[in-house]
Amino acid sequence: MATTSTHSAHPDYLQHHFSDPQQQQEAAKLGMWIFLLTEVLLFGGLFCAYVIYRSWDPQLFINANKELSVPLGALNTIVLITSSVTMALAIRCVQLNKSKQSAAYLIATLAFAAVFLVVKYFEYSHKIHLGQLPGQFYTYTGIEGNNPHIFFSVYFMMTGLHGLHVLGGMGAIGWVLWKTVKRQLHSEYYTPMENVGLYWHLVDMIWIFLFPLLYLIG
Amino acid sequence: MNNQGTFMMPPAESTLAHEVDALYYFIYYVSLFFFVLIVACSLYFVLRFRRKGKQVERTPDISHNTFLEILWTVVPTVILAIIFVWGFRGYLKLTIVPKDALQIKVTGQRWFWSFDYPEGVNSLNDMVVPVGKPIALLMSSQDVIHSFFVPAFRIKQDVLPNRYTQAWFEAKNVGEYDLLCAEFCGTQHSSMLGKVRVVSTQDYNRWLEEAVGSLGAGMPLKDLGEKLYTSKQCFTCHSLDGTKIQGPSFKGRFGSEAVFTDGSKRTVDENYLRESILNPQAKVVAGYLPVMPTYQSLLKEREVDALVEFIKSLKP
Amino acid sequence: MYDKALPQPNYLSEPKGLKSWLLTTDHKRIGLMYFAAIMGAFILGGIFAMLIRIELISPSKVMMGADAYNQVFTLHGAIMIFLFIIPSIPAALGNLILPLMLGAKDVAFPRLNLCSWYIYVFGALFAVYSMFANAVDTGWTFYTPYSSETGTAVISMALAVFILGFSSIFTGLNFIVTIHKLRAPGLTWYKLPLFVWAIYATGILQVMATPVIGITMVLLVLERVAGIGIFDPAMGGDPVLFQHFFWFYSHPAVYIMILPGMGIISELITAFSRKKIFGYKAIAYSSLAIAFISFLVWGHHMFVSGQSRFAAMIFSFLTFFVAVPSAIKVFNWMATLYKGSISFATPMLYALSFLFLFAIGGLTGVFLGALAVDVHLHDTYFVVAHFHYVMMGGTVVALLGGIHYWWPKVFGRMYSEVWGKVCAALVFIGFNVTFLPQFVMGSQGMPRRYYTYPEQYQAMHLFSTIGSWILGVGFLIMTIYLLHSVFKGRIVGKNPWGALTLEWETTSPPSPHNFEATPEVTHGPYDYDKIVVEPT
Amino acid sequence: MAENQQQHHVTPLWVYLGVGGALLVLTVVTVAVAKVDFGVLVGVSSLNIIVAMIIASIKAILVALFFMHLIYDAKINMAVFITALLFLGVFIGLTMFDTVRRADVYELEEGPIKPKAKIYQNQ
Repeated sequence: MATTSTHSAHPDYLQHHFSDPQQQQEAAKLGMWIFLLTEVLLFGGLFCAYVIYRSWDPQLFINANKELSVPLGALNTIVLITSSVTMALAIRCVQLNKSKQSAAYLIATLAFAAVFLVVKYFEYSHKIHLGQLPGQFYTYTGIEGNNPHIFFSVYFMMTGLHGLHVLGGMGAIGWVLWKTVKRQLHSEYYTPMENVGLYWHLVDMIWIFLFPLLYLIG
Repeated sequence: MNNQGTFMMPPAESTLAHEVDALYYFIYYVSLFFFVLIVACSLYFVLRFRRKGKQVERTPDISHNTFLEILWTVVPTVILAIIFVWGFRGYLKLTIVPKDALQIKVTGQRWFWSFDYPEGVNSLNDMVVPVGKPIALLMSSQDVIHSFFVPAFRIKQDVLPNRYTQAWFEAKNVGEYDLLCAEFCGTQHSSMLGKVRVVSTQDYNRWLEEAVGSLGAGMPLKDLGEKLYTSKQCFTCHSLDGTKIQGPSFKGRFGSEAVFTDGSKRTVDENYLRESILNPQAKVVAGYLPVMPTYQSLLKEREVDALVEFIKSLKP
Repeated sequence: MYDKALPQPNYLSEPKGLKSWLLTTDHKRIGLMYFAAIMGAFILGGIFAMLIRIELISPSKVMMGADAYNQVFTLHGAIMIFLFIIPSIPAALGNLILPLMLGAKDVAFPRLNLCSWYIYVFGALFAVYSMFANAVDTGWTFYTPYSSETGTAVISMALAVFILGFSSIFTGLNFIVTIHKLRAPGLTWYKLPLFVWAIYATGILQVMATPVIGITMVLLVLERVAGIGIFDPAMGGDPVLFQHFFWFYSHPAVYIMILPGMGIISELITAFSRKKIFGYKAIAYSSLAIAFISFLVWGHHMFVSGQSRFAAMIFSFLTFFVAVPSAIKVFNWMATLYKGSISFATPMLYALSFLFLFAIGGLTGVFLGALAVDVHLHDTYFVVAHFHYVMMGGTVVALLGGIHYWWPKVFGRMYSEVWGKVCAALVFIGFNVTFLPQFVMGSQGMPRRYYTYPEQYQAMHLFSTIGSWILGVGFLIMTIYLLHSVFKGRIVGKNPWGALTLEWETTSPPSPHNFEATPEVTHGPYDYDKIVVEPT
Repeated sequence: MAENQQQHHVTPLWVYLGVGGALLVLTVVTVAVAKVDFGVLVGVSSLNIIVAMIIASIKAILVALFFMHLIYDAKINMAVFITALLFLGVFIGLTMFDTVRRADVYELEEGPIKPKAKIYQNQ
């Protein structure tokens, strides 16, 4: 591959069509940010549905909100924020070539993500047991106001899609953890971990908005 | 003033129709002017500056002309602003219902229109209105979204299943005008046609009494049933001569054996006919789709009996 | 005229083998694969179009029943939009030409590029599956509550749209990063060809609008599967909210279709009148302006749908702003012709017919933007004629122009110029004969999506059907001579048209790595006043 | 394009821990604040939602700037993120123009006719 770039060493991670690693990393990061833009607008559709239905029937949202347990929601928020911190520290360590510490932080992030999903599992099973489900499956009778299932449709759509993204994030972190353990990531080349970190922080940011909107109404 | 309508537009039969036409033709002539300008200029340039001979020569360095660019940005914006204001004012007149309007409840349902008059009269697909009086339409749908569209009056309004929507018109001339459904609503979307019959005020009042009268006694059940067979649109799905349309034919139906979708059987008697009219989805004959709408609120008690009598009278 | 073999090595012949094609990360090969898939979708959609036109010859049944007709017009709409016109110029011509125009070796993320092609094929399979599993009869707009209760395969078509959305997002993302990061040295933003500006604006639209149709389709599928009732009136949902979600994507989508077409027209008009573009910055910035304003106007599809009058006023007001940049572009192209040296090769014929057809399409949009007139014209054949003039008269004609313009660069061989001109004329005449009468039918009050229609429109429908046959013949001949030229066409050199943009500085067909040495950009894309290039 | 030392910016440790702590504190604050009823501001359903949104936005900005390195990175990434939020606002805002203002002219065009459309009653 005759490339006219002056420097001799052609690092293995540099793809042929980029002229230097700096350009490749910036391109990868810009691509990731644009992907995060699509994620924001994907969740945006659900936020819009939430805002519209809440503006039509605020009282129903307040009544239905009493069914959600704020402590569990707050615990989940704290768990996700700490997982964001450990993720950021993992990136910092790999920048300083401390692969072992970085792997440890990644495992911590995975652990916190697992805790988040477990708490979600309890919340969902509690609601399924009570019959507070979206649409036709709604059999709960404790909430007055017509069509109370709308709140749970919005709730399950938002937290369900967010949960799927947490699951996807755990897969991505696992992949980056495997690359770190294999010494493929180091201070010269850590783009995959950085991008997974960006994705993870966005998932955390979406939960930061979900928590007050769903759990702390009125 | 015979009103044949122009090449582009149907006859302008409502008081606001000529305003809509005026704006339509204003935009039409402005567009025509710009279109001819663009095509003529391009044609002239293309012919005038076509490449002669094989040699390739340089072309002048004309990169921009600020005055020209400002001109063709400001002029379209101003014209469009005029069109916007005119369009919005017309829209408000089209959608704000005058106070003294005669209100008719319009219900769109899968594939026919039903009109309920304040006096309790109900007619399907055939709206009779007095001329020269504003008519307000309060509209809702029983199933999917339809759209109430009368080209001659230049009005169109979607008919939603969960909300009332409104439209209004005032007919200028006596006559019969097409009513169409403009929002796709299923198989027979294109045959969900109706008529708006504009009649003089006396005819309207006479029609009203006669319609209210027919609700009461007088007509024998079988004849009333036959009249309802057409006025309640049964003929669109059930034939009298045995052919299969959307629903089974009435010919020789009474007393025959009906096989339903779930395989159960039953002889066709008065109760089955009555139940199929008021609650069609209860027992659906095999080979047919459960698309018949319920006539629960559309038929009075006496009218149901009349229809049952009429169907009984159709020997095989 | 020298008839030597194609320059070796070129990306078509080397590396060899089907596997090298199916697993390629070369943007040119992916572009060609997209091109083949898109033309297949176009033929499929075209067949449905011909079926519709034949059925409408007479009000009564000609060859199919009402249900079949509803399915045919829905599939025509869905296939033409999601499978053909949205990916056509960005994915096919964009993949083939954009990196060459930038002087780059490849797009920023080659593997993502291949992945987006496979996602496109996967989505197309869903669409084709739903064609055979009792099709879809809701119209390409899937309006609820009809789409949430009809028995046809709405779920698989909605999933097809959801999957195709990702293919569109990844293409847009790839191109935005490529344009930002992989420009050749010396190629500043104002030296970029206008096709690149148009693809950049389209990328922004693809990336920002498509996720919303993704979530809309997910909600529609859940509505049918789990009955979540967000759009179902019986359970407190609002069908008009579905229309907001749908049109928030679908209006920017119509600009995803037309912007790349406008980019091609800028290239064609300058190359064939051999003259500097008039108002480079005006055209470049109007592409971006269209990209951003297009997100504000979707409500003009819903003027009579029970929307609040305040919203109708806001959307009508904003709609007139989105019309101005398009008008500016048309005037600038017209001004570029002034004092040029204009040749009438086939691409130029398509560019000129674009000017004619897009002018009609754009101006009839003004009718539909004015509130009072839209109440009468909404959901009639006037709208059908308007969007066919803009989509087919605009994007498809520009696509054909682009195909003919870059055909020698992509295949190294020239198509037959005579047949090219014949087909350009056939397409132009056939198109006008088909769609001009529909304006009149529409304003007379003929609604859309009608299987049977009132008697008075019968003559115009017949006239329109004859037009569609002329169009069909035009496309048939074009397929023949283009395929013939791939194997037997006259071999051409680097720059058969004498254009100045970067893609004409490499061999045709280009080598797998596009340029021997990364090109140094010294002149602007349209400096026909400074440089004269002999066509080779 | 010489192989210069890549100047990847390494954020100091105290920045991460500080931001993490701030986020946790803000979470506690937002939970506490939710219990206090701020009464109704004219036009908006209740002031609580505005306060909750302000706190959530502060937390989101902290995460975006420090954890996602927007503050050190090229400005284009920040522009992409802000465009996303801008057009999310446009989407929700313009849709609200319709849903909130439906009863402008006639009251009856506002709420649903009846909870259940007729077609579902007899199923």
